[in-house]
Amino acid sequence: MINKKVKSVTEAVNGVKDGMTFMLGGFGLCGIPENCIQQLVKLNIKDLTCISNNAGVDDFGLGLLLQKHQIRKMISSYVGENDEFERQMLSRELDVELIPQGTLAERCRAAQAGIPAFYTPAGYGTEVADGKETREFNGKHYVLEHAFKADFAFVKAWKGDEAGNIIFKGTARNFNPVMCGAAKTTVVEVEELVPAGSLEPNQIHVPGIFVQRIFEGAKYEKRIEQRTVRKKS
Amino acid sequence: MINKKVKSVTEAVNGVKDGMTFMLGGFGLCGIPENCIQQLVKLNIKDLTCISNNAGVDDFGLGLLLQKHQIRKMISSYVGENDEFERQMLSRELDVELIPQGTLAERCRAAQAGIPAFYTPAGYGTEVADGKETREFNGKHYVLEHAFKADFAFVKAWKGDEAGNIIFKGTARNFNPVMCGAAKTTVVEVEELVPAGSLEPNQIHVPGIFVQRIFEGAKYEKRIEQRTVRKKS
Amino acid sequence: MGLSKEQIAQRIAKEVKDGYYVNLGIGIPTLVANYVRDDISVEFQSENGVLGMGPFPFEGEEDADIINAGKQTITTLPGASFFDSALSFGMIRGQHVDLTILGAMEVAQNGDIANWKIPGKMVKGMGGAMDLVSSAENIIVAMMHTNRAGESKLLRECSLPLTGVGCVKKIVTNLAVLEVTREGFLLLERAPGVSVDDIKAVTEGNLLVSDEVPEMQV
Amino acid sequence: MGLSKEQIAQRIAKEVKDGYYVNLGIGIPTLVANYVRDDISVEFQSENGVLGMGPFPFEGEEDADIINAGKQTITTLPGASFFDSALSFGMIRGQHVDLTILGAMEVAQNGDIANWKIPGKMVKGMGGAMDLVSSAENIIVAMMHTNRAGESKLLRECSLPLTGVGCVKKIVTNLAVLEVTREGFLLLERAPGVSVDDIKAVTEGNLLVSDEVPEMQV
Repeated sequence: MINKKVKSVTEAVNGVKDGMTFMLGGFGLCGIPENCIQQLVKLNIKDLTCISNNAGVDDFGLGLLLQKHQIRKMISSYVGENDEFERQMLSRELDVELIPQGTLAERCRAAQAGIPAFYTPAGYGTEVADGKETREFNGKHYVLEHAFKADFAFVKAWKGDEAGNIIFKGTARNFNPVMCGAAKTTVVEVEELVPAGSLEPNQIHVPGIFVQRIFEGAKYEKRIEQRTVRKKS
Repeated sequence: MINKKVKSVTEAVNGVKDGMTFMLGGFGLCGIPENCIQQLVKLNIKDLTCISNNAGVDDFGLGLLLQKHQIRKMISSYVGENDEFERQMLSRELDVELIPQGTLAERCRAAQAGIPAFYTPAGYGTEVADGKETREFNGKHYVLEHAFKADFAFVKAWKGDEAGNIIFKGTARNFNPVMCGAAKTTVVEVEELVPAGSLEPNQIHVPGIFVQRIFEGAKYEKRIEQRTVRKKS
Repeated sequence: MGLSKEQIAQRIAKEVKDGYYVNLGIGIPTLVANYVRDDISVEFQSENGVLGMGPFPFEGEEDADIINAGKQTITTLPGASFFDSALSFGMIRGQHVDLTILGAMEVAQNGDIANWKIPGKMVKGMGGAMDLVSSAENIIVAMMHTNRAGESKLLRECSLPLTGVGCVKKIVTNLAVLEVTREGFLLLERAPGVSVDDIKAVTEGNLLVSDEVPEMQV
Repeated sequence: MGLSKEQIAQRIAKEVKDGYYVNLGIGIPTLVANYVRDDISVEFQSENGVLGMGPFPFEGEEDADIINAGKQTITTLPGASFFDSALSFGMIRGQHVDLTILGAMEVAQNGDIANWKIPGKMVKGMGGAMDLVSSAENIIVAMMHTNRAGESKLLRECSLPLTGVGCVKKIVTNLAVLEVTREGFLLLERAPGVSVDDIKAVTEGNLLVSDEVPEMQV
């Protein structure tokens, strides 16, 4: 067993620098690497490019990095729910590249799996395809999209073991698995870190080979964006 | 819940015809759809194209279809361990297309995921790339490969539920998950079929949306090709 | 005039057939789930990674880790599954989802749709909409017939940046049910109390009207 | 003359470093696992879908569902995982596997490798070899220095159909350890009792020899 455990979030994000490109898991505020984000805020590194489906809210998630003007560019599919984001985007302090959600996921997966480029129908005939190669297969039109390149992937899982194997819970899975191994260094924070051998080998969502560092995160807030409930009748 | 359960293997393979293209899961004899194969033998349909990593052995797996000359073409990565196969191949009764194993897996996955084509380094500079488009990305050479098209995918899983959700055991997983939904109709046979709701939603390997028919197979032989053991000392 | 949002959802629910996997967009489409007949089997997919969504959770039972694409807390039904975003869009792109219902700002008579961007205004992003509309074989748009300025949203050509080309098959508005055909919008049904002329007046795109246009049953 | 197959495996085992994920081909490479130092952490991947392979099972404990790419029954160690073929080749293609050790029929001095096809003979297929050699950054070939006819397998150019181009970094044969360099095969080590001239005599490709070539430690 190759041990991927690191002692702290400090050690986990070791090597992050100004100007780097990061991938960050999560959909909305669900399944985001809370501890890593807080550490990046603390380190105050700047000029970051962040590949993340969303951009957090004003006072949580990637919103915390935005507040401190640490992000130069966001690559996302949807960036609502964030006033400071809007302000920086409209004032052109922040560069924003919006891409289809499935393309975002597949470009991560391509980076993970050593596929340099693939064709997808998403965005054909729209401004998303501007300047990109398009091609017809079996009478349907497709756009050529490329694998992402990133320095770090920050991933949040539910449980993990010291070998770096991880398991997700519910829809907190989302982009996290496809970002593992899609960057030069993959850092995973988990709610519970267990010894190697504790997880059933058939149930592991992402094998440890895609993970360089793993640690147990502290004090998960797991904020709910849209608490929607019904009354017991 | 959309119920995918069919009563028998007869019903499961309903619609198979001469000249069709099938995908069949399994690596060697591990994780092969034993019941479906036996039924295809029984139906004696001919001129089949089979996409399967291997071709079975003389008296088991796809070897059974070969014995009855039901297969016109095999698309595989490795076809050793089968004398009848060799005879038919050398006598040109059987057409064989050999492709790299990772390309085989990815072409299935592409069919499943609506990716018409992708680039892979496998086979660049070899006869596998003959007549195919090649392209350089970041100084490395790649070959353009296309999604498979198939009429039926025959898949073997360990457990499944009536909604078509399935779970695999050990290395019997192999090509089975990526063939689900990669053909017009996906037929899954399982060792144990349970009611919907019995499987933990986080542990499902392939969601039922990729499966059209599911049934509990009978009398699994699960033959071992290379029984390799050590003595207790 | 015409249907309420709930009634639009109710009418669209009739398009949901037994055995369908359905992806519902945010807004009116979300309401469709409430009106699907309970004697048919349907599963709802949400592109953030869940199949087999159930109703909202009871108060106090919500789980931050179980949400839909609208970021709302949800529950799951027996037979549900969770998966990652790549597999989720594999379902969508690979045409395993049978029906996509989503909102729109504009639909053109050739089936083009615009629903993600208004130049000059804050752009929030397309989310999964471009993947959905470029992949689905069966797309129904749920929207009001006109925008807030009273202008038609059913056009000869979209004026806003496109989300997808030639993909919309059917449109249900507060006034009408329409099918996208080669010649334009074919008027299939009128909302109760709405005349063909009412619909003509607010349909900029080519409208095809047969002798008798039945009233919607909602 | 030179090393036994076990000794070749033993020598290659020294190339396996702490923290490596390793894919072992069929034949001599499989033996390497037996000789890796037990004070370092290494995990073995098999392309049919397992990471963290252990030794062969005890008699009576073999499981038909748990095999390696050579179709042999195996066991797994704590921290092991199972996965599908697409993810497995994602590991390989995505260069997450640190070292690939495989056999060859021929290696050319530019790093080309041929190991899957002899025209006119029964062709069994390339299996995962083409994916492995086109992806791995670190490839070691384990083979005999000559074929059964006594002819060199280290050539100027491969005569057999290629498996991959310019990919082999190191070769360990029964006679020598060689590195593939821009100018040809650089002789790094001699097998015990084997002279530089012995090696020259059976190396058809360009052989680069420094003044002193140490003997292998096996």
